[in-house]
Amino acid sequence: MKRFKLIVKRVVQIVPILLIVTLLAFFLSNVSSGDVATVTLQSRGVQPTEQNLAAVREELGLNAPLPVQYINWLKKAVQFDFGISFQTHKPVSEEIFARFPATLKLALAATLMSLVFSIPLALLSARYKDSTADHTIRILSSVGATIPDFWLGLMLLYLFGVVLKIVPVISGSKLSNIFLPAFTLSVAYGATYVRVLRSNLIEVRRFDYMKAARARGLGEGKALAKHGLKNALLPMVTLIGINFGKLLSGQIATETIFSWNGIGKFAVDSMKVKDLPVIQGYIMIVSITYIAINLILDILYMYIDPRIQSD
Amino acid sequence: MNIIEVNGLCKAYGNARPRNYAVFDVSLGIRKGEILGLVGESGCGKSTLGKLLLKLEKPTKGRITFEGTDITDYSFNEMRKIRNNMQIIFQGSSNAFNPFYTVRQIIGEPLNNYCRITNDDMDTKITAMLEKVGLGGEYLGRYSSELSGGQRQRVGIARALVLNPKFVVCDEAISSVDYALKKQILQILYDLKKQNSFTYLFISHDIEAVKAVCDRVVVMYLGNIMEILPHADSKALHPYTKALLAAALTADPAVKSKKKILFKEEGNLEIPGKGCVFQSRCLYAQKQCMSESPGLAEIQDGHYAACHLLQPEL
Amino acid sequence: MVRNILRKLLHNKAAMSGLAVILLLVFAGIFAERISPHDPYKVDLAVKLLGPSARYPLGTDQLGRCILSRLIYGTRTSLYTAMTVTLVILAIGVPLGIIAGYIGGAVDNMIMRLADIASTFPSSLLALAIVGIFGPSLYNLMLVFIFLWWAPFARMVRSSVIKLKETEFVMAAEAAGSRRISIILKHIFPNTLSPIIAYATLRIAAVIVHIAGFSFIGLGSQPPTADWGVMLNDGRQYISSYPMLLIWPGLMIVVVVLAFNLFGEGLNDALIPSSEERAIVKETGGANV
Amino acid sequence: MSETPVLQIRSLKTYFYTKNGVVKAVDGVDLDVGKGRITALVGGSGSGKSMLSMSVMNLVEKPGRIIDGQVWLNGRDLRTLSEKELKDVRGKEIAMIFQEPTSAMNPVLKVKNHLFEAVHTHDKKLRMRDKLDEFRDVLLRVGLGNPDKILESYPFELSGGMCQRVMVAMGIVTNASVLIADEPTSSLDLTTQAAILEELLRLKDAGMAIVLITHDLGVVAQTADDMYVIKDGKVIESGPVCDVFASPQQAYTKFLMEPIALLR
Repeated sequence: MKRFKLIVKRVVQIVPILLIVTLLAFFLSNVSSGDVATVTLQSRGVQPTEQNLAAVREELGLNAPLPVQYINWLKKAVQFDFGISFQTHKPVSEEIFARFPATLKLALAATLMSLVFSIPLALLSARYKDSTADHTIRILSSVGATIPDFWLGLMLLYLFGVVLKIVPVISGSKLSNIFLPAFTLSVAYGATYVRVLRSNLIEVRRFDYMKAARARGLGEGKALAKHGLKNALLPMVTLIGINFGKLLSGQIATETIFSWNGIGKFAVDSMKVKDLPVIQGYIMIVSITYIAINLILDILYMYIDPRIQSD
Repeated sequence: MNIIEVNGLCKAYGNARPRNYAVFDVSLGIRKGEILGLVGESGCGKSTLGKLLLKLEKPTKGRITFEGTDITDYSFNEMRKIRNNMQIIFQGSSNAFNPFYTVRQIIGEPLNNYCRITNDDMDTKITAMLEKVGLGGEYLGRYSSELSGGQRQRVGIARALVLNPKFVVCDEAISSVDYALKKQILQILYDLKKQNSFTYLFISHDIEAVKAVCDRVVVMYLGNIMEILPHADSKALHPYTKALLAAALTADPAVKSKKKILFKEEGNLEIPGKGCVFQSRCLYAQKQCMSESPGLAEIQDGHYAACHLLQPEL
Repeated sequence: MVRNILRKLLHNKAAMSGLAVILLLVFAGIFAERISPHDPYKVDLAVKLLGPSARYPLGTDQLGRCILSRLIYGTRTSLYTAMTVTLVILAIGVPLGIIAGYIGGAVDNMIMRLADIASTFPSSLLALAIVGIFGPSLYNLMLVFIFLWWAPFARMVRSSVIKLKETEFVMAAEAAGSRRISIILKHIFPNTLSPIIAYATLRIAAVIVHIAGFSFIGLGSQPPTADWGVMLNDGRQYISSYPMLLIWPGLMIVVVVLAFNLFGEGLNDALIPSSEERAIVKETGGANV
Repeated sequence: MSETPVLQIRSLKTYFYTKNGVVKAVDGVDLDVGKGRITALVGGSGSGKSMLSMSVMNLVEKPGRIIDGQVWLNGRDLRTLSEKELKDVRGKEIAMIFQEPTSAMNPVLKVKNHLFEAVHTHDKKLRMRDKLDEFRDVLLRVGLGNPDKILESYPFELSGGMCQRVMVAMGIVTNASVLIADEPTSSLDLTTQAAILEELLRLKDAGMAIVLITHDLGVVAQTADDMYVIKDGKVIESGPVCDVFASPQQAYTKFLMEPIALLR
């Protein structure tokens, strides 16, 4: 079937990308500012002397030629074994998977929230084009798209945490206070969705099939919702998917502000203490999720838009 | 005798196997000084053939000879040496001209490439050309966005004919022009041809215009030549030409030609693997038409047709 | 032609106000030494965390440095970096786009595969990797953008070149016997310029936001540099006591980004005739995305 | 025309209030469309013929507005109906087909859903299952060979000619009494155009009143019964096709009818 061939072609395209990701992650440990052996020793609280430096190098297989090191590292990486975190001395994969649900919850909440308020607003402002409602929505969405999410987070934290004292300034990742970080993220992405969906809806109204629907007796609103929305939403699917991928890679700033310990915050904290295995693990896992989402997105798009599998 | 000749010319797009040919095995000679009409429905390959003749598209197979020399394998720069003798008039759609160019630059471009003349000579030459197509010197500074459809088409003609080329392809030159202007544009093309003995390949889907302007007429369908009529008003022999002419509605209610549909409608439009391309819609299709494709044979003097039912009467 | 583009732009009040703010900031960046009241790096704990006063128009931060001066110097780090990065991205993306579009075939595939790889990486991911390898600094952060953000430009240019190749005026130029170089420079390049200029302006705003964002989490410029992101990060501990430390840098970022967006959209409407191309620029150019 | 015409338009005016002045798209038009007859509206581009058809259905977009005139359909003046009542008329009593058939259908909706929507909008109780047979024979009636395959396919899988037939089918399935065809064949090939016009003639014989909007006099001569020549929003000449062709009064009509003849 045509679609199957397209899917296979798409999967094959991923191989080079994965290869580059592994190379990038691998080089991270070899070329990074500190020598791996000394850094590993320090993390174990052992004084780096000549002998134990040599011993550690032997243990980590650092004397083998680079390609061989890469292959062994790759063998372990495939089973998600990225070694031990210097900070917590627990396997890196365990640490990351412990924090992944928090980031996932945040990503889902932010995406849902951004769609919940962007789709109705876009429909409203496209339906009553150039009315006051349309202008206010357009101004709001362009301002929303300019406010950086990290600053918005800080301001919200100040407003709710300091002024209204509803939200504790330092909060763990309990579900109760997911609202603020999710809202912060949803403003930026939601503002873009309003603008894109609005211009798509206005573009769609010009097509003949909308006039034909009206000529069949549909009201303006019904024609827009029944015919226009689906055609306008189609191009949005890719945009929403890509943004969801970005959210999943851990919104570092928002997680740090609201001390929401997702994988983003964890990655940055380990960056500061040069916890290299964690960084390697983070890069590998996030890239794989990001690529997987893009793949799922393309396949999903083939089923939603009938035109794809034909050309 | 022939200013330009092609034999066995093919053009296929993409590299899917089996190749689908936009133009398939076309052999044609265009005589010096004639206006050869090229008609057919959309997707029959007539525009592609026009561009192939000028090497604006690379042919997949076949030979092209211009004024006796074989130019099929000429490189981009070798072609540049002879382009002043062959020009093309486009449909004059919205992207006919570079939006950043004035009329002076549009018509000046070919002149700059082939004549070493000073600027004011250039302006006089361009103004003279503009007057020939019914415009004046006041258009020199204008941009294409400031021109109407008819004016745009005249500038397009001026651009193509300013070098006095020997051979000109008119690719749907009148199809995007409003009804009223059609006659004027055709009259301009005809007068200029008479003054400078150009040779035209007049490509159009407007049967009435082709009948009024052309000497001989070539009919194409799905990339193949179906028939070559020696005169614009010769009686059609090939079933497809008959169907095409019957479908062309004459603007006179008294002439109510009863039979308008001379073809099977729901035939699929893909190009059949073998046999005549018109087999799926032809009313007279026989077994032979399905298996073997008919070559272009001379049925009467100068009258060619590709159909098994028509045997040469010579 | 250029005349009516300018006329359309001048009538657009929003775009003009955006341009005015941009020019003001560029001016502030150039003459930072002369116009900022104090040396942004001079530490004086005696005057730590003061409110706005005659001497310190916007007050002082936790190390007694004048906030206004640091904001003015901050324009240098954020605006100049963003502009240089965008120029470099243009220098890579546009020629690659023209080559891929005009020549096509294997070259086109190779460039487009590269662009696919560049656009599948989230910038935060590469930032972590590069900072991990070369250590956190503004210059390393610039590498992140240069590696990734050329792809949308290349893709946009390539698609307009492919469309242009089919237009009548490019074919007519070839039929008129013009050389390939003059076809590319005189016919193809000017007509790919308008979406590029509008998109580049929107991308400058996005680079500014990302620089501030990465500096805020410590991956970009490091203290004590006068960078709005760094100022936001330093001010975080004083959120309850001295919120002004957070408000001023944030406002600066919003003002700059809004100015570039307004000006970018003004350019978008003035330069691009076809509404469909205009939508593509607006859709992909948004600041945060 | 023997009995009273199905559609009667009396001094209809539709003006556009644009920034640079008022554009009189339709400026006082009187028009009668008889049952079982094809009435052609002929005119150059921008003559207002398409806007006339949109005004009949009151589908005029801002800044256009219908400011005067009556539109009598089967004895009811549509201009007096509320928007809700008008919605029942559109599609049920008056159907419309457009110039670009492939873009007049929703690209992500199957043909069967288009047909179902045409009937369902006016009768919510209907279910798809029991309408399928009716759809099948309506498609056969408009000359589409294998209706089952077409019902399941999407608009982009059909040729221009097939799409136009599906649009005609949508007009018939609600057995509307008037069909407005706005340049139905101008973007189709000659052979497809001939076939589509044949379908319209068959519909006319079945008693439908058809308004055929076109700029092509060949189409008018071979298909229409009566014709109205429109220039700058006004009817400058009208009457049975044979009379108008035999002795055109207005200079513009004569000019349109002049065949292309070159001074050799």
